[in-house]
Amino acid sequence: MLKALVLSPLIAAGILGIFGRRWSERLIAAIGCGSVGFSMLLAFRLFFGDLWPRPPEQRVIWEPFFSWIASGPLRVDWGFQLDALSGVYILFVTFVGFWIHVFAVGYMRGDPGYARFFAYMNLFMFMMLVLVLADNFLVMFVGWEGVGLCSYLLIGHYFDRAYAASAAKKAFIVNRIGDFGFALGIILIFATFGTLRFSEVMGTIAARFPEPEALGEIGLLTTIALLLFVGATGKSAQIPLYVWLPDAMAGPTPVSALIHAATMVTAGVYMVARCSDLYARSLTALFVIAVIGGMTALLAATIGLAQWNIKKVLAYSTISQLGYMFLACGAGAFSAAIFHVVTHAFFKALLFLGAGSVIVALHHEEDMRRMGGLKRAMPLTYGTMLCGWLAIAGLPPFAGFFSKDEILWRTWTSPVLPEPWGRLLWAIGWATALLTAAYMTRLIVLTFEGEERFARSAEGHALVPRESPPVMTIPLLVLAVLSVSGGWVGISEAYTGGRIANEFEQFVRPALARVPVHSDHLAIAEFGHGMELGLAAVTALAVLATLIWARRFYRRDPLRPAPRLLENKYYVDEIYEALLVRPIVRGSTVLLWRVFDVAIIDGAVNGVASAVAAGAAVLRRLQTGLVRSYIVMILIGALIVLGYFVFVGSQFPAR
Amino acid sequence: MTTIPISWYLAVAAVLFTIGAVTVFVKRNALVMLLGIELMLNAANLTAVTFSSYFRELAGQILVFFVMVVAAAEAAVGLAIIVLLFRHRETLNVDEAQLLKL
Amino acid sequence: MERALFVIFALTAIVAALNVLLRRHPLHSALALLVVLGALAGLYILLGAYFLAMIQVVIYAGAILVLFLFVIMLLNIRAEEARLARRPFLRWLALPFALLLGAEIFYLVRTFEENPVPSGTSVGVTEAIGRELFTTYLLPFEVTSILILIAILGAVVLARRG
Amino acid sequence: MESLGINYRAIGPELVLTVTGVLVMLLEAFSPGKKVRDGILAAAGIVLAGVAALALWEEGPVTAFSRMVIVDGFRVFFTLVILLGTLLTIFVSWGFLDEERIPPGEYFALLLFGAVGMTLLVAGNDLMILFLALETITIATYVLAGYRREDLRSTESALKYFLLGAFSSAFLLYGIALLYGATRTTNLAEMARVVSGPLGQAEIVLLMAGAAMLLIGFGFKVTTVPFHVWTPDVYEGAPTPVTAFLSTAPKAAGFAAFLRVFSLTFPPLGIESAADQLASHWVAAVTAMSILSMTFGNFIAIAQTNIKRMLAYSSIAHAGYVLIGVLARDWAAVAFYMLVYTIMNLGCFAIVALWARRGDERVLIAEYAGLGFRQPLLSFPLAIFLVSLAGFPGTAGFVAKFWLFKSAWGAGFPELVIIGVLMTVVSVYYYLYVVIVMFFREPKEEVPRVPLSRAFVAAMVVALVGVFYLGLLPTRVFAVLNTAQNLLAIGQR
Repeated sequence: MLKALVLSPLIAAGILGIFGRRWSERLIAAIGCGSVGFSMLLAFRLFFGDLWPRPPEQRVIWEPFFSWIASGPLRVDWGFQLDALSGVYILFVTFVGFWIHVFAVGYMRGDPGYARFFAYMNLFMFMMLVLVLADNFLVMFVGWEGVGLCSYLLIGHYFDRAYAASAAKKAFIVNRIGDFGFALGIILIFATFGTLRFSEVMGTIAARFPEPEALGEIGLLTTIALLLFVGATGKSAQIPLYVWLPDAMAGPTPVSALIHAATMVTAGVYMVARCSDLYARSLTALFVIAVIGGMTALLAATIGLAQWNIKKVLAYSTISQLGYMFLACGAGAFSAAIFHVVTHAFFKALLFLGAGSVIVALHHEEDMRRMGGLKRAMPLTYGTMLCGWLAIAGLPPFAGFFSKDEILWRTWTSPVLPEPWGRLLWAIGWATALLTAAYMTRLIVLTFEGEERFARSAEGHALVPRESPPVMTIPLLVLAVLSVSGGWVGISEAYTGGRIANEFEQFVRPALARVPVHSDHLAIAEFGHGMELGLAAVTALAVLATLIWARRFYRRDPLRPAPRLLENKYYVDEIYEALLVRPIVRGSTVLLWRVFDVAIIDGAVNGVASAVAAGAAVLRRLQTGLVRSYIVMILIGALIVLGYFVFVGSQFPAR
Repeated sequence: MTTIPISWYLAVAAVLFTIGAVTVFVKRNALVMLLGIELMLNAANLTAVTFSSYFRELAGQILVFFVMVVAAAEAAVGLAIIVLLFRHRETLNVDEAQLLKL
Repeated sequence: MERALFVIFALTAIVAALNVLLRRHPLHSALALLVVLGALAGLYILLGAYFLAMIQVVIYAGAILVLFLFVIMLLNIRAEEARLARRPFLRWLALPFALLLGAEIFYLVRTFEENPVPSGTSVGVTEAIGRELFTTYLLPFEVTSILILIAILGAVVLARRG
Repeated sequence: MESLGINYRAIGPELVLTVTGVLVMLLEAFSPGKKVRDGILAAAGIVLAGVAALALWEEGPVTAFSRMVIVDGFRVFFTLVILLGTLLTIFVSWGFLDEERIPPGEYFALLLFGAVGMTLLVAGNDLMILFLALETITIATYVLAGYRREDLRSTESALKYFLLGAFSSAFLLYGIALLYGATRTTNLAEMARVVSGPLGQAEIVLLMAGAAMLLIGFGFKVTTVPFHVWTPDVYEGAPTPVTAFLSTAPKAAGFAAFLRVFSLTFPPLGIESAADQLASHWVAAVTAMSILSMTFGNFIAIAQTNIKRMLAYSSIAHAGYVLIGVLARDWAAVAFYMLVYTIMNLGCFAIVALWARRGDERVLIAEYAGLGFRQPLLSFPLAIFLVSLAGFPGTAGFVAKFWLFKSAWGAGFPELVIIGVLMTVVSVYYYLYVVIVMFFREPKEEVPRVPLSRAFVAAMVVALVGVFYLGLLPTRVFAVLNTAQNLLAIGQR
């Protein structure tokens, strides 16, 4: 059944890719959504019918597919593994994925690349499911690269827009930098453990390394963990590789919702959770993850405060929330991270789709300076967006509150972070929560409230925005319901005085590692529920205050200029460009090329000099003594090789 | 029976090889470059023959025999390419003095 | 006697080789190479490789080099003009390169000082070579036929007037 | 005669190829210009040669013809790779022959004779046969490179190739002579026996110098930095189908010989011996060459605007990767890599050749703009081959690289693996650039539709099936390579 679940979108993608161009939009939409819907039904069936009823320690379904690579000691099979962790993932991935597909039916209406779009979206679903259900690192890597490829194809969907192409390329290349670490990590894992199966690797780690590697110790496990984490920073847009995600917003909005908010970007978190046995045994790696996560959360939130493009605000918000998830992982609270992944998927998909609804209504306007006052014209979109707004801000009882609060509390009480980093990172997380509330309020105010600013900016004739059709609003409603209630599956025991267990945590815990407890730390339980409740109340109140204050603040002057530094994203793109991209490209062209590919300068110089005809330029190159410079190159090489062998070789005394 | 040290032969071969290599990269005329390569091949041949005599064994001389065949084949193809190039230049009507300067 | 002959042949070969290098006109270079080939044939005789000495003269000098001369005459290639050198510095690289390459190779033959070549050997007689060629080296010998076939084919393909 | 070791089966593939080549040549002479007939005959000969090679699979390592050739797993596997490359080249050349009005018979005959040289190179057990085989290959390919006689670029390419190739051959030959002087033999196994013990001071020096010269010669043939300089110019100037051939089959053969000579004849024995002294040096030198090839190849490829030049630098980079496998002493990984590389590179060049059209006019990457959705039967396969060259999982390129890097890490070359993986990341940049141009750039002028010949489609199907089969289900091939007894051997008797 797992196979059917995974293959259904692939088959649909193939069909659409081959025949789709000639079909009607209706048929394409039916196949595109149908295949994902089918996967979703299977996911529910598997999860609730098969996985859930089992006793917790037996919640693993393993389905081998076929043998992929078998060479000597290296054995890798295409195998799928469904356990509590991947179970949760397929559930929300197929569910959110399905509703975003439905939304896209309306959003993409009339697009010339309709079939192509759905083919790629389905292909993405397939790759994502492969990533999540993989039972070993290599198959996971296939999915990992595959989602990157689909993301690249979909960002570049509007291939007539130059910036879309460059954004796509940026996304792909930045991701590949991350994959460099990931690939090395995999090779190192194989070299160390002789296998790539998660269960075997994690089992071996648990057995061979009972004690975690201490903070500051760069042992084997820490090396592997950090290498893999490099991959995670690429895929999940963390410092320093987060720069691609805002640009990725050049793609169609459903793509942003599905890939760059709800699913793909959380693959890094998933991977860390999947390898939690590994990470739990490296305090250094956990510390690095926590700090990077916290820093990313804060940094992205400040940038989000100053963006004018509605999708860019949401993109930075996503980066910031992903930072939260890594903060949780770094604090050793893997289940809290996964919980936040799920709730975030609901409300961030909702926010993106809501933004998409607005964008369509305004004829592809994305600048919030030319929005405003839309709540009258688009009441449904407005209402659902409000749910998303409160959810991401973290107001009880909305979904975001529970997951975010869990993360903050676990950071405060983290048994793995050194003193006083737990408190410090808690403070960062807390500040980020307030910033989140502020920038989201700004977004809502700028978009839906105040005066209408779009009419005068359009090309002469007035724009009359209309509410989106049901095919777009129904997904909004569904996701809004979940943004409100999705957090209730994981309510902390503190709120019920321990009477009702934290269902979510109970469920996923067997699939995750238990973090070792520092001897100088107190166990979590000893902090007591009172303290947890107190902190949560303080946070919630502060968030509420921020919401009220920010609403007033931005209503008064919605277009107040933002700080330059923030609006320009701390000039990080420019710095990367100047420090990394340009030197490499320059270096390749100027230095290496000119020195080692002597022909070209000659060709260029002569081309300019003669400029008679193409034939003449070619002709002139024959006379430049090129061959001679080649011979010199070979001769230099020969002299070095020969000299090395002869002189060094004869250092050995005769025996 | 006077004898000649083996190193003398090898030294001559080395000198010839060096001169050949230098010819290849100093000359701009493809034909003369080819002559330089022939010189290098002959240097290698002399080395092989020297060792062959020294070992009183024939493999080295057989090798030289094959090298001569290879040299003949190479010369045939190389000269054909040069002739072809010449023809191009001629039809393209380029100053004759610049012929085959590589 | 033998030493005297060796010195004569060796010096002839080296001087002629230098002529290949230093002469401006390709024709002169080719003729100088002819001399090198002849001198080498002499050295082969000293080494007892009579068969090779013979084919060196007959095939190498007589056929291959004549082909060169033929092409030079046919194309009427003239002397090089020094003015045209595009990368004059490369010329100045020649000397150090030559010295270095020479040094490296000399370093390597230096160690053979005391080992004389046995003179008056007769391993290189035609009969012995013929026997080896058609027994041990049968396969390479046959391969050369393919090589020559390719050369003929290639020369025809390239030089044919289209 | 038993004593001469005459064994026609051992050189079965060469015999079949030679006979076919002569036949094609003669047919051309008597009734010229029949492309289909000649092509089918040549293809049939290649298939038959493949059968003859397969028949040797169980043979185990035996030598034949007085130890001149050896039959082992490598001989068979690489023969098949070379034959596959030649067969695909024939398909790729199909349209090219018509457009350029080239006499097909001679062209096919040269390809077949070149293939004879390559298969012999793979089988060679003696430096003498290696030298002759190498010359057979290069002379045939000199002619092929200059095949478009009306085009000055092609002639220029042939001349450069010829001069530099002959220059490097001279080094190779001098190396052989010196090795002969050091060990008294040209037979590889005999040589290995001699160097497995200690040698005198003089012989050591000769051995070192000879090996260095050989390394230079081989480095040239397999296009590794710093002996790569000829590659971009020759690849750019040669007719595209010939470039496709040059970049695959001869390279595979070159690596096979490289392994036989260096890895088997001068292995690091770990005991005090001449071989061990030498091995420490050649390993160091090859490590440097590998690193240089990977870095320069990949970085310079970024700056290219001509797709053939770009693929030339990519081919240099891939040579660097393969050298990692040579160092790791994992024969199977190298063999697999060359198989995969042959398939994906030929696939790439097939499309480049088709798109370049008559006279190799359309070879700039910018000229691929708009190809994407206008002719998906060209653009999608090209994208797949490029992605495979970049080592994307799911494709054959990934499996090949993964295997190579994995063995290298296990064999104690982590620094090479790190550089290799890093350079793979760099390579994505330029491979992807072509894809971006194809799909995301608007063409400056109307993009014409290129008609697809049946032979081209056949080549595409073979290459695509190969890329995915080896990417998803390589186990079979792995098993074959891993279970082959004495995959790579040199033989004394």
